Amino acid sequence: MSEDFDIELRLLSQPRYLCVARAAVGAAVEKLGYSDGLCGQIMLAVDEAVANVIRHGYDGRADQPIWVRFRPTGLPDEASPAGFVIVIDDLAKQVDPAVIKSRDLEDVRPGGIGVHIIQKIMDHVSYEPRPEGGMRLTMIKNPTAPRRDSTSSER
Amino acid sequence: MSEDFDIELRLLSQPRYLCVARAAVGAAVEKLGYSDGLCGQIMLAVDEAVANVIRHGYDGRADQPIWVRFRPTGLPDEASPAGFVIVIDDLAKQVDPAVIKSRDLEDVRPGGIGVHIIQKIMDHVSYEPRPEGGMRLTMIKNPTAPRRDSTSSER
Amino acid sequence: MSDLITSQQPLDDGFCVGLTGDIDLSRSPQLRQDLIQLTEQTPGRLVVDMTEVPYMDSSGVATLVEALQRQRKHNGKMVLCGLQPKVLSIFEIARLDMVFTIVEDLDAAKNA
Amino acid sequence: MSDLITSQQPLDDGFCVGLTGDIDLSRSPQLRQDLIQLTEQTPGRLVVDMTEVPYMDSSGVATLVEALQRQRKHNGKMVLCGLQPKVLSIFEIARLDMVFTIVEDLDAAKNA
Ligand SMILES: Nc1ncnc2c1ncn2[C@@H]1O[C@H](COP(=O)(O)OP(=O)(O)O)[C@@H](O)[C@H]1O
Ligand SMILES: Nc1ncnc2c1ncn2[C@@H]1O[C@H](COP(=O)(O)OP(=O)(O)O)[C@@H](O)[C@H]1O
Repeated sequence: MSEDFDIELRLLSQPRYLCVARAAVGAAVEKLGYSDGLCGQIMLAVDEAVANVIRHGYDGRADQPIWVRFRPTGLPDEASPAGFVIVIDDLAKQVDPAVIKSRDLEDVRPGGIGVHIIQKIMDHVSYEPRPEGGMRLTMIKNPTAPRRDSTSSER
Repeated sequence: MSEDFDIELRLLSQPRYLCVARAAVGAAVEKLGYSDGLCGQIMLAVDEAVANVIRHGYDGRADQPIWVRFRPTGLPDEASPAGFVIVIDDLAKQVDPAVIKSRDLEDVRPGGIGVHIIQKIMDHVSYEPRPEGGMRLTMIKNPTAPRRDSTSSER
Repeated sequence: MSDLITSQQPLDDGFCVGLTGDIDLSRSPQLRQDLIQLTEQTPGRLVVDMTEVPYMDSSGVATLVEALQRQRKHNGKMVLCGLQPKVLSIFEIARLDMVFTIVEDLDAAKNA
Repeated sequence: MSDLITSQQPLDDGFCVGLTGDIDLSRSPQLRQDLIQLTEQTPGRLVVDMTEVPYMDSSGVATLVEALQRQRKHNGKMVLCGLQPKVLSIFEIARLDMVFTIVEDLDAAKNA
Protein backbone atom coordinates (compact mmCIF):
# COMPACT_ATOMS: atom_id res chain seq x y z
CA MET A 1 0.00 0.00 0.00
CA SER A 2 2.81 2.39 0.82
CA GLU A 3 3.51 2.61 -2.91
CA ASP A 4 0.19 4.41 -3.35
CA PHE A 5 1.64 7.47 -1.67
CA ASP A 6 3.88 10.08 -3.29
CA ILE A 7 5.69 10.73 -0.02
CA GLU A 8 6.36 8.46 2.92
CA LEU A 9 8.21 9.58 6.02
CA ARG A 10 9.31 7.28 8.82
CA LEU A 11 10.34 8.95 12.07
CA LEU A 12 11.55 7.76 15.43
CA SER A 13 8.98 8.53 18.14
CA GLN A 14 10.83 11.54 19.52
CA PRO A 15 9.46 15.05 20.09
CA ARG A 16 12.54 16.55 18.42
CA TYR A 17 11.40 15.06 15.11
CA LEU A 18 7.94 16.66 15.16
CA CYS A 19 9.47 19.61 13.30
CA VAL A 20 10.59 17.24 10.52
CA ALA A 21 7.08 15.83 10.05
CA ARG A 22 5.45 19.23 9.90
CA ALA A 23 8.16 20.72 7.66
CA ALA A 24 7.81 17.89 5.14
CA VAL A 25 4.02 18.11 5.02
CA GLY A 26 4.12 21.92 5.06
CA ALA A 27 6.37 21.96 1.98
CA ALA A 28 4.13 19.49 0.17
CA VAL A 29 0.93 21.43 0.75
CA GLU A 30 2.53 24.78 0.00
CA LYS A 31 3.51 23.29 -3.36
CA LEU A 32 -0.13 22.25 -3.88
CA GLY A 33 -1.07 25.92 -3.64
CA TYR A 34 -2.36 26.28 -0.08
CA SER A 35 -2.04 29.70 1.52
CA ASP A 36 0.47 30.42 4.27
CA GLY A 37 -2.26 30.37 6.89
CA LEU A 38 -3.70 27.06 5.75
CA CYS A 39 -0.23 25.50 5.47
CA GLY A 40 0.37 26.51 9.08
CA GLN A 41 -2.88 24.89 10.19
CA ILE A 42 -2.18 21.68 8.28
CA MET A 43 1.30 21.52 9.83
CA LEU A 44 -0.33 21.96 13.23
CA ALA A 45 -2.73 19.08 12.60
CA VAL A 46 0.18 16.80 11.66
CA ASP A 47 2.16 17.92 14.72
CA GLU A 48 -0.78 17.20 17.04
CA ALA A 49 -1.35 13.78 15.49
CA VAL A 50 2.29 12.69 15.70
CA ALA A 51 2.66 14.13 19.22
CA ASN A 52 -0.37 12.07 20.31
CA VAL A 53 1.20 8.89 18.92
CA ILE A 54 4.36 9.62 20.91
CA ARG A 55 2.56 10.52 24.16
CA HIS A 56 -0.50 8.29 24.17
CA GLY A 57 0.26 5.50 21.69
CA TYR A 58 3.84 4.86 22.72
CA ASP A 59 3.64 6.35 26.25
CA GLY A 60 6.75 8.40 25.52
CA ARG A 61 8.98 5.56 24.31
CA ALA A 62 11.60 7.14 22.03
CA ASP A 63 12.68 4.22 19.83
CA GLN A 64 9.46 3.37 18.01
CA PRO A 65 8.51 4.03 14.36
CA ILE A 66 5.86 6.45 13.11
CA TRP A 67 4.96 6.61 9.42
CA VAL A 68 3.51 9.72 7.79
CA ARG A 69 2.25 9.26 4.22
CA PHE A 70 1.04 11.90 1.83
CA ARG A 71 -0.76 11.89 -1.52
CA PRO A 72 -2.47 14.72 -3.41
CA THR A 73 -6.01 14.00 -4.58
CA GLY A 74 -8.31 15.43 -7.20
CA LEU A 75 -7.33 17.46 -10.18
CA PRO A 76 -4.84 20.17 -9.32
CA ASP A 77 -6.44 23.22 -10.82
CA GLU A 78 -4.65 26.42 -11.77
CA ALA A 79 -6.88 28.54 -9.60
CA SER A 80 -7.35 26.41 -6.51
CA PRO A 81 -5.37 23.87 -4.48
CA ALA A 82 -5.85 20.14 -4.93
CA GLY A 83 -6.89 18.04 -1.96
CA PHE A 84 -4.73 15.49 -0.18
CA VAL A 85 -4.73 12.46 2.07
CA ILE A 86 -2.36 12.05 5.00
CA VAL A 87 -2.13 8.68 6.75
CA ILE A 88 -0.25 8.28 10.04
CA ASP A 89 0.55 4.74 11.14
CA ASP A 90 2.20 3.39 14.27
CA LEU A 91 2.93 0.11 16.04
CA ALA A 92 1.56 1.43 19.33
CA LYS A 93 -1.10 -0.05 21.56
CA GLN A 94 -4.51 -0.40 19.96
CA VAL A 95 -7.39 1.59 21.41
CA ASP A 96 -11.06 1.95 20.65
CA PRO A 97 -11.29 4.90 18.21
CA ALA A 98 -14.24 6.17 20.26
CA VAL A 99 -11.94 7.08 23.17
CA ILE A 100 -9.79 9.32 20.98
CA LYS A 101 -11.45 12.65 21.52
CA SER A 102 -10.69 16.01 23.09
CA ARG A 103 -12.22 17.36 26.29
CA ASP A 104 -15.31 19.54 26.18
CA LEU A 105 -13.96 22.93 25.14
CA GLU A 106 -16.02 24.71 27.82
CA ASP A 107 -14.24 22.79 30.57
CA VAL A 108 -10.94 24.69 30.40
CA ARG A 109 -7.92 22.80 31.69
CA PRO A 110 -4.38 22.22 30.42
CA GLY A 111 -4.31 19.94 27.37
CA GLY A 112 -7.12 17.99 25.83
CA ILE A 113 -7.46 20.00 22.62
CA GLY A 114 -5.24 18.16 20.10
CA VAL A 115 -7.90 15.94 18.53
CA HIS A 116 -10.30 18.87 18.34
CA ILE A 117 -7.67 20.88 16.44
CA ILE A 118 -7.11 18.05 13.98
CA GLN A 119 -10.85 17.69 13.35
CA LYS A 120 -11.31 21.40 12.93
CA ILE A 121 -8.54 21.70 10.33
CA MET A 122 -9.19 18.58 8.26
CA ASP A 123 -12.34 17.68 6.32
CA HIS A 124 -12.29 14.03 7.32
CA VAL A 125 -10.54 12.41 10.31
CA SER A 126 -10.73 8.73 11.28
CA TYR A 127 -8.80 6.44 13.61
CA GLU A 128 -8.70 2.67 13.27
CA PRO A 129 -6.68 -0.26 14.63
CA ARG A 130 -4.46 -1.76 11.89
CA PRO A 131 -4.74 -5.52 11.26
CA GLU A 132 -0.92 -5.74 11.36
CA GLY A 133 -0.82 -4.03 14.79
CA GLY A 134 -0.82 -0.40 15.87
CA MET A 135 -3.20 2.39 14.95
CA ARG A 136 -3.91 4.32 11.77
CA LEU A 137 -5.09 7.90 11.49
CA THR A 138 -6.45 9.02 8.12
CA MET A 139 -6.84 12.76 7.48
CA ILE A 140 -8.36 14.12 4.29
CA LYS A 141 -8.54 17.64 2.96
CA ASN A 142 -10.93 18.05 0.03
CA PRO A 143 -9.87 19.88 -3.10
CA THR A 144 -10.99 23.49 -3.00
CA ALA A 145 -13.79 24.09 -5.44
CA PRO A 146 -13.65 27.82 -6.17
CA ARG A 147 -16.82 27.89 -8.27
CA ARG A 148 -19.01 26.65 -5.47
CA ASP A 149 -18.93 27.56 -1.77
CA SER A 150 -15.31 26.96 -0.85
CA THR A 151 -15.78 25.73 2.71
CA SER A 152 -16.27 22.04 2.59
CA SER A 153 -18.81 19.65 4.00
CA GLU A 154 -17.77 17.43 6.90
CA ARG A 155 -16.64 20.14 9.34
CA MET B 1 19.61 -1.20 7.49
CA SER B 2 16.95 1.46 7.20
CA GLU B 3 16.24 0.92 10.90
CA ASP B 4 19.63 2.45 11.69
CA PHE B 5 18.31 5.85 10.67
CA ASP B 6 16.18 8.18 12.79
CA ILE B 7 14.41 9.55 9.73
CA GLU B 8 13.65 7.94 6.40
CA LEU B 9 11.88 9.75 3.59
CA ARG B 10 10.68 8.11 0.38
CA LEU B 11 9.75 10.46 -2.46
CA LEU B 12 8.51 10.03 -5.97
CA SER B 13 11.12 11.21 -8.48
CA GLN B 14 9.40 14.53 -9.22
CA PRO B 15 10.92 18.01 -9.07
CA ARG B 16 7.90 19.28 -7.13
CA TYR B 17 8.95 17.10 -4.17
CA LEU B 18 12.48 18.52 -3.92
CA CYS B 19 11.07 21.09 -1.49
CA VAL B 20 9.85 18.26 0.75
CA ALA B 21 13.29 16.64 0.90
CA ARG B 22 15.06 19.86 1.75
CA ALA B 23 12.42 20.98 4.25
CA ALA B 24 12.63 17.68 6.15
CA VAL B 25 16.43 17.72 6.29
CA GLY B 26 16.48 21.46 7.03
CA ALA B 27 14.23 20.98 10.05
CA ALA B 28 16.35 18.08 11.32
CA VAL B 29 19.64 19.97 11.13
CA GLU B 30 18.18 23.16 12.55
CA LYS B 31 17.12 21.07 15.55
CA LEU B 32 20.71 19.80 15.81
CA GLY B 33 21.81 23.39 16.32
CA TYR B 34 23.11 24.40 12.90
CA SER B 35 22.95 28.10 12.03
CA ASP B 36 20.50 29.46 9.49
CA GLY B 37 23.23 29.84 6.91
CA LEU B 38 24.52 26.30 7.34
CA CYS B 39 20.98 24.87 7.32
CA GLY B 40 20.44 26.61 3.99
CA GLN B 41 23.64 25.11 2.56
CA ILE B 42 22.79 21.61 3.79
CA MET B 43 19.30 21.92 2.26
CA LEU B 44 20.96 22.97 -1.00
CA ALA B 45 23.24 19.92 -0.97
CA VAL B 46 20.23 17.62 -0.50
CA ASP B 47 18.31 19.42 -3.25
CA GLU B 48 21.22 19.05 -5.68
CA ALA B 49 21.66 15.37 -4.87
CA VAL B 50 17.96 14.51 -5.28
CA ALA B 51 17.67 16.64 -8.44
CA ASN B 52 20.62 14.73 -9.93
CA VAL B 53 18.91 11.40 -9.21
CA ILE B 54 15.79 12.66 -11.00
CA ARG B 55 17.64 14.13 -13.99
CA HIS B 56 20.61 11.81 -14.47
CA GLY B 57 19.72 8.61 -12.61
CA TYR B 58 16.10 8.35 -13.74
CA ASP B 59 16.38 10.52 -16.90
CA GLY B 60 13.37 12.50 -15.75
CA ARG B 61 11.01 9.59 -15.12
CA ALA B 62 8.45 10.77 -12.56
CA ASP B 63 7.25 7.49 -11.01
CA GLN B 64 10.41 6.17 -9.41
CA PRO B 65 11.37 6.03 -5.70
CA ILE B 66 14.12 8.03 -3.99
CA TRP B 67 15.02 7.39 -0.35
CA VAL B 68 16.59 10.04 1.87
CA ARG B 69 17.80 8.82 5.26
CA PHE B 70 19.13 10.88 8.12
CA ARG B 71 20.91 10.12 11.40
CA PRO B 72 22.73 12.42 13.80
CA THR B 73 26.24 11.34 14.80
CA GLY B 74 28.59 12.11 17.65
CA LEU B 75 27.70 13.57 20.97
CA PRO B 76 25.32 16.49 20.70
CA ASP B 77 27.04 19.10 22.77
CA GLU B 78 25.38 22.12 24.36
CA ALA B 79 27.70 24.55 22.64
CA SER B 80 28.08 23.05 19.18
CA PRO B 81 26.00 21.06 16.69
CA ALA B 82 26.33 17.28 16.39
CA GLY B 83 27.29 15.78 13.06
CA PHE B 84 25.04 13.74 10.81
CA VAL B 85 24.90 11.22 7.98
CA ILE B 86 22.54 11.52 5.03
CA VAL B 87 22.17 8.58 2.65
CA ILE B 88 20.29 8.94 -0.64
CA ASP B 89 19.34 5.72 -2.44
CA ASP B 90 17.65 5.11 -5.77
CA LEU B 91 16.80 2.30 -8.17
CA ALA B 92 18.22 4.21 -11.11
CA LYS B 93 20.84 3.10 -13.61
CA GLN B 94 24.21 2.29 -12.13
CA VAL B 95 27.17 4.41 -13.17
CA ASP B 96 30.86 4.46 -12.37
CA PRO B 97 31.20 6.84 -9.39
CA ALA B 98 34.21 8.37 -11.14
CA VAL B 99 31.97 9.94 -13.82
CA ILE B 100 29.90 11.78 -11.20
CA LYS B 101 31.70 15.07 -11.08
CA SER B 102 31.09 18.72 -11.93
CA ARG B 103 32.69 20.63 -14.79
CA ASP B 104 35.88 22.59 -14.27
CA LEU B 105 34.67 25.76 -12.55
CA GLU B 106 36.81 27.95 -14.82
CA ASP B 107 34.95 26.72 -17.89
CA VAL B 108 31.73 28.68 -17.30
CA ARG B 109 28.64 27.22 -18.94
CA PRO B 110 25.07 26.55 -17.79
CA GLY B 111 24.90 23.69 -15.27
CA GLY B 112 27.62 21.35 -14.16
CA ILE B 113 28.06 22.67 -10.63
CA GLY B 114 25.75 20.44 -8.51
CA VAL B 115 28.29 17.84 -7.44
CA HIS B 116 30.82 20.56 -6.68
CA ILE B 117 28.27 22.26 -4.39
CA ILE B 118 27.58 19.01 -2.55
CA GLN B 119 31.29 18.37 -2.04
CA LYS B 120 31.92 21.90 -0.88
CA ILE B 121 29.14 21.79 1.74
CA MET B 122 29.64 18.29 3.14
CA ASP B 123 32.74 16.88 4.84
CA HIS B 124 32.54 13.51 3.13
CA VAL B 125 30.74 12.60 -0.12
CA SER B 126 30.79 9.20 -1.82
CA TYR B 127 28.77 7.51 -4.55
CA GLU B 128 28.51 3.75 -4.99
CA PRO B 129 26.37 1.25 -6.88
CA ARG B 130 24.09 -0.68 -4.51
CA PRO B 131 24.20 -4.50 -4.65
CA GLU B 132 20.38 -4.54 -4.79
CA GLY B 133 20.35 -2.16 -7.80
CA GLY B 134 20.52 1.61 -8.12
CA MET B 135 23.02 4.05 -6.66
CA ARG B 136 23.79 5.26 -3.16
CA LEU B 137 25.12 8.66 -2.16
CA THR B 138 26.51 9.02 1.36
CA MET B 139 27.06 12.51 2.74
CA ILE B 140 28.63 13.14 6.13
CA LYS B 141 28.95 16.32 8.14
CA ASN B 142 31.34 16.02 11.08
CA PRO B 143 30.35 17.24 14.54
CA THR B 144 31.63 20.73 15.13
CA ALA B 145 34.44 20.73 17.64
CA PRO B 146 34.41 24.22 19.15
CA ARG B 147 37.60 23.78 21.16
CA ARG B 148 39.72 23.11 18.11
CA ASP B 149 39.63 24.81 14.70
CA SER B 150 35.97 24.57 13.77
CA THR B 151 36.35 24.02 10.02
CA SER B 152 36.73 20.34 9.46
CA SER B 153 39.21 18.19 7.62
CA GLU B 154 38.12 16.56 4.39
CA ARG B 155 37.06 19.65 2.44
CA MET C 1 15.64 30.20 32.90
CA SER C 2 16.20 28.30 29.65
CA ASP C 3 16.98 29.35 26.07
CA LEU C 4 13.24 29.75 25.54
CA ILE C 5 13.31 33.04 27.42
CA THR C 6 15.03 35.86 25.52
CA SER C 7 14.11 38.83 27.64
CA GLN C 8 13.08 39.51 31.23
CA GLN C 9 11.85 42.81 32.49
CA PRO C 10 10.37 43.84 35.84
CA LEU C 11 7.11 45.80 35.64
CA ASP C 12 5.56 48.18 38.20
CA ASP C 13 3.07 45.48 39.14
CA GLY C 14 4.73 42.29 37.95
CA PHE C 15 7.09 40.80 35.43
CA CYS C 16 7.44 40.43 31.66
CA VAL C 17 9.18 37.65 29.71
CA GLY C 18 9.79 37.25 26.01
CA LEU C 19 9.73 33.74 24.52
CA THR C 20 11.56 32.72 21.38
CA GLY C 21 11.43 29.94 18.78
CA ASP C 22 8.96 27.21 17.86
CA ILE C 23 7.25 25.78 20.92
CA ASP C 24 6.17 22.19 20.45
CA LEU C 25 6.31 19.01 22.53
CA SER C 26 10.11 19.05 22.33
CA ARG C 27 10.28 22.36 24.19
CA SER C 28 7.03 22.69 26.15
CA PRO C 29 8.36 20.70 29.14
CA GLN C 30 11.09 23.33 29.42
CA LEU C 31 8.55 26.12 29.07
CA ARG C 32 6.54 24.49 31.86
CA GLN C 33 9.55 24.58 34.20
CA ASP C 34 10.25 28.21 33.33
CA LEU C 35 6.63 29.22 33.85
CA ILE C 36 6.37 27.44 37.20
CA GLN C 37 9.37 29.42 38.39
CA LEU C 38 7.96 32.65 36.96
CA THR C 39 4.48 32.27 38.42
CA GLU C 40 6.00 31.50 41.81
CA GLN C 41 8.06 34.66 41.80
CA THR C 42 5.45 36.94 40.19
CA PRO C 43 2.54 37.77 42.49
CA GLY C 44 0.94 40.42 40.25
CA ARG C 45 0.94 40.72 36.47
CA LEU C 46 2.80 38.17 34.33
CA VAL C 47 3.19 39.33 30.74
CA VAL C 48 4.30 36.76 28.14
CA ASP C 49 5.58 38.37 24.94
CA MET C 50 5.31 35.93 22.03
CA THR C 51 6.51 38.24 19.25
CA GLU C 52 9.40 35.87 18.50
CA VAL C 53 7.37 32.66 18.55
CA PRO C 54 6.56 31.65 14.95
CA TYR C 55 4.89 28.37 15.92
CA MET C 56 3.18 26.81 18.93
CA ASP C 57 1.30 23.53 19.26
CA SER C 58 -1.25 22.42 21.84
CA SER C 59 1.44 21.25 24.26
CA GLY C 60 2.65 24.86 24.45
CA VAL C 61 -0.90 26.13 24.84
CA ALA C 62 -1.52 23.59 27.63
CA THR C 63 1.50 24.95 29.46
CA LEU C 64 0.13 28.47 29.20
CA VAL C 65 -3.31 27.35 30.46
CA GLU C 66 -1.64 25.75 33.45
CA ALA C 67 0.33 28.94 34.20
CA LEU C 68 -2.81 31.04 33.81
CA GLN C 69 -4.62 28.89 36.34
CA ARG C 70 -1.68 29.11 38.74
CA GLN C 71 -1.57 32.90 38.42
CA ARG C 72 -5.29 33.18 39.02
CA LYS C 73 -5.11 30.94 42.07
CA HIS C 74 -2.98 33.53 43.87
CA ASN C 75 -4.98 36.41 42.42
CA GLY C 76 -2.34 37.27 39.86
CA LYS C 77 -2.92 38.20 36.24
CA MET C 78 -1.50 36.73 33.04
CA VAL C 79 -1.43 38.61 29.73
CA LEU C 80 -0.26 37.34 26.33
CA CYS C 81 0.97 39.76 23.68
CA GLY C 82 2.59 39.83 20.26
CA LEU C 83 0.93 36.66 18.95
CA GLN C 84 1.67 36.03 15.29
CA PRO C 85 -1.45 35.16 13.23
CA LYS C 86 -0.56 31.45 13.05
CA VAL C 87 -0.10 31.28 16.80
CA LEU C 88 -3.29 33.22 17.48
CA SER C 89 -5.18 30.82 15.25
CA ILE C 90 -4.57 27.84 17.58
CA PHE C 91 -6.05 29.82 20.49
CA GLU C 92 -9.07 30.57 18.34
CA ILE C 93 -9.54 26.98 17.18
CA ALA C 94 -9.41 25.82 20.82
CA ARG C 95 -11.69 28.70 21.83
CA LEU C 96 -9.08 29.82 24.34
CA ASP C 97 -8.86 33.33 22.87
CA MET C 98 -11.60 34.36 25.29
CA VAL C 99 -10.05 32.59 28.28
CA PHE C 100 -6.72 34.40 28.00
CA THR C 101 -6.18 38.13 28.02
CA ILE C 102 -4.58 38.54 24.60
CA VAL C 103 -3.43 41.99 23.51
CA GLU C 104 -1.56 43.46 20.58
CA ASP C 105 1.78 44.49 22.07
CA LEU C 106 3.86 45.07 25.18
CA ASP C 107 2.47 48.55 25.80
CA ALA C 108 -1.09 47.28 25.80
CA ALA C 109 -0.05 44.34 27.98
CA LYS C 110 1.22 46.64 30.71
CA ASN C 111 -2.22 48.19 31.04
CA ALA C 112 -4.49 45.27 30.20
CA MET D 1 5.44 35.69 -18.48
CA SER D 2 4.78 33.20 -15.68
CA ASP D 3 4.01 33.53 -11.97
CA LEU D 4 7.78 33.65 -11.40
CA ILE D 5 7.85 37.25 -12.56
CA THR D 6 6.24 39.68 -10.12
CA SER D 7 7.29 42.99 -11.58
CA GLN D 8 8.36 44.35 -14.95
CA GLN D 9 9.74 47.79 -15.52
CA PRO D 10 11.26 49.40 -18.61
CA LEU D 11 14.60 51.16 -18.03
CA ASP D 12 16.26 53.94 -20.06
CA ASP D 13 18.63 51.40 -21.55
CA GLY D 14 16.81 48.11 -21.05
CA PHE D 15 14.40 46.24 -18.84
CA CYS D 16 14.04 45.10 -15.23
CA VAL D 17 12.17 42.07 -13.89
CA GLY D 18 11.55 40.94 -10.32
CA LEU D 19 11.45 37.21 -9.59
CA THR D 20 9.58 35.64 -6.70
CA GLY D 21 9.58 32.39 -4.74
CA ASP D 22 11.92 29.42 -4.41
CA ILE D 23 13.58 28.58 -7.70
CA ASP D 24 14.51 24.92 -7.98
CA LEU D 25 14.24 22.25 -10.66
CA SER D 26 10.44 22.41 -10.44
CA ARG D 27 10.41 26.04 -11.60
CA SER D 28 13.68 26.61 -13.45
CA PRO D 29 12.28 25.34 -16.79
CA GLN D 30 9.65 28.07 -16.51
CA LEU D 31 12.32 30.63 -15.59
CA ARG D 32 14.26 29.52 -18.67
CA GLN D 33 11.26 30.21 -20.93
CA ASP D 34 10.72 33.61 -19.34
CA LEU D 35 14.38 34.56 -19.66
CA ILE D 36 14.58 33.48 -23.30
CA GLN D 37 11.67 35.79 -24.05
CA LEU D 38 13.20 38.59 -22.00
CA THR D 39 16.67 38.37 -23.52
CA GLU D 40 15.13 38.37 -26.99
CA GLN D 41 13.20 41.56 -26.33
CA THR D 42 15.90 43.34 -24.30
CA PRO D 43 18.84 44.49 -26.40
CA GLY D 44 20.52 46.57 -23.66
CA ARG D 45 20.54 46.09 -19.91
CA LEU D 46 18.57 43.24 -18.33
CA VAL D 47 18.23 43.66 -14.58
CA VAL D 48 17.01 40.68 -12.55
CA ASP D 49 15.80 41.65 -9.08
CA MET D 50 15.95 38.66 -6.73
CA THR D 51 14.83 40.40 -3.53
CA GLU D 52 11.86 38.04 -3.26
CA VAL D 53 13.75 34.82 -3.97
CA PRO D 54 14.50 33.08 -0.66
CA TYR D 55 16.04 30.00 -2.29
CA MET D 56 17.69 29.02 -5.56
CA ASP D 57 19.42 25.80 -6.57
CA SER D 58 21.94 25.12 -9.34
CA SER D 59 19.20 24.60 -11.93
CA GLY D 60 18.15 28.21 -11.36
CA VAL D 61 21.74 29.38 -11.51
CA ALA D 62 22.27 27.44 -14.76
CA THR D 63 19.32 29.26 -16.25
CA LEU D 64 20.83 32.60 -15.30
CA VAL D 65 24.21 31.62 -16.77
CA GLU D 66 22.48 30.74 -20.03
CA ALA D 67 20.67 34.07 -20.09
CA LEU D 68 23.90 35.93 -19.31
CA GLN D 69 25.61 34.26 -22.24
CA ARG D 70 22.67 35.10 -24.53
CA GLN D 71 22.73 38.74 -23.43
CA ARG D 72 26.46 38.98 -24.01
CA LYS D 73 26.19 37.43 -27.45
CA HIS D 74 24.17 40.40 -28.66
CA ASN D 75 26.31 42.86 -26.64
CA GLY D 76 23.69 43.28 -23.95
CA LYS D 77 24.30 43.42 -20.24
CA MET D 78 22.82 41.40 -17.38
CA VAL D 79 22.82 42.57 -13.77
CA LEU D 80 21.60 40.67 -10.69
CA CYS D 81 20.46 42.55 -7.59
CA GLY D 82 18.82 41.99 -4.22
CA LEU D 83 20.35 38.56 -3.59
CA GLN D 84 19.59 37.23 -0.13
CA PRO D 85 22.66 35.83 1.69
CA LYS D 86 21.60 32.20 1.12
CA VAL D 87 21.15 32.82 -2.59
CA LEU D 88 24.42 34.71 -2.88
CA SER D 89 26.20 31.83 -1.20
CA ILE D 90 25.48 29.42 -4.07
CA PHE D 91 27.04 31.89 -6.53
CA GLU D 92 30.10 32.06 -4.30
CA ILE D 93 30.40 28.29 -3.90
CA ALA D 94 30.22 27.90 -7.69
CA ARG D 95 32.64 30.83 -8.12
CA LEU D 96 30.07 32.56 -10.32
CA ASP D 97 30.01 35.69 -8.18
CA MET D 98 32.79 37.07 -10.37
CA VAL D 99 31.17 36.02 -13.64
CA PHE D 100 27.92 37.87 -12.98
CA THR D 101 27.53 41.55 -12.22
CA ILE D 102 25.96 41.31 -8.79
CA VAL D 103 24.95 44.52 -7.00
CA GLU D 104 23.12 45.45 -3.83
CA ASP D 105 19.83 46.89 -5.06
CA LEU D 106 17.80 48.16 -7.98
CA ASP D 107 19.33 51.63 -7.87
CA ALA D 108 22.83 50.24 -8.15
CA ALA D 109 21.67 47.87 -10.89
CA LYS D 110 20.52 50.75 -13.09
CA ASN D 111 24.03 52.19 -13.12
CA ALA D 112 26.18 49.05 -12.90
N1 LIG E 1 -2.66 8.31 18.83
C1 LIG E 1 -3.39 8.04 19.94
N2 LIG E 1 -3.37 6.81 20.49
C2 LIG E 1 -4.11 6.55 21.59
N3 LIG E 1 -4.89 7.44 22.21
C3 LIG E 1 -4.96 8.70 21.72
C4 LIG E 1 -4.22 9.04 20.56
N4 LIG E 1 -4.48 10.35 20.29
C5 LIG E 1 -5.34 10.77 21.24
N5 LIG E 1 -5.63 9.79 22.11
C6 LIG E 1 -6.57 9.88 23.24
O1 LIG E 1 -7.42 10.99 23.04
C7 LIG E 1 -7.32 11.92 24.12
C8 LIG E 1 -7.46 13.36 23.66
O2 LIG E 1 -6.31 13.76 22.93
P1 LIG E 1 -6.02 15.29 22.73
O3 LIG E 1 -7.26 15.98 22.30
O4 LIG E 1 -4.84 15.40 21.80
O5 LIG E 1 -5.63 15.86 24.16
P2 LIG E 1 -4.42 15.43 25.13
O6 LIG E 1 -3.43 14.71 24.26
O7 LIG E 1 -3.90 16.70 25.68
O8 LIG E 1 -5.05 14.53 26.17
C9 LIG E 1 -5.99 11.62 24.78
O9 LIG E 1 -5.97 11.97 26.16
C10 LIG E 1 -5.87 10.11 24.56
O10 LIG E 1 -6.57 9.41 25.55
N1 LIG F 1 22.73 10.64 -9.27
C1 LIG F 1 23.45 10.59 -10.42
N2 LIG F 1 23.38 9.51 -11.21
C2 LIG F 1 24.10 9.44 -12.34
N3 LIG F 1 24.93 10.39 -12.76
C3 LIG F 1 25.04 11.51 -12.03
C4 LIG F 1 24.32 11.66 -10.81
N4 LIG F 1 24.64 12.87 -10.28
C5 LIG F 1 25.51 13.44 -11.13
N5 LIG F 1 25.78 12.63 -12.18
C6 LIG F 1 26.73 12.91 -13.29
O1 LIG F 1 27.62 13.93 -12.87
C7 LIG F 1 27.56 15.06 -13.75
C8 LIG F 1 27.76 16.37 -12.99
O2 LIG F 1 26.61 16.65 -12.19
P1 LIG F 1 26.39 18.13 -11.69
O3 LIG F 1 27.67 18.65 -11.13
O4 LIG F 1 25.24 18.10 -10.75
O5 LIG F 1 26.03 18.99 -12.97
P2 LIG F 1 24.82 18.80 -13.99
O6 LIG F 1 23.80 17.97 -13.29
O7 LIG F 1 24.36 20.19 -14.27
O8 LIG F 1 25.40 18.12 -15.19
C9 LIG F 1 26.23 14.96 -14.43
O9 LIG F 1 26.24 15.59 -15.70
C10 LIG F 1 26.04 13.44 -14.52
O10 LIG F 1 26.71 12.92 -15.65
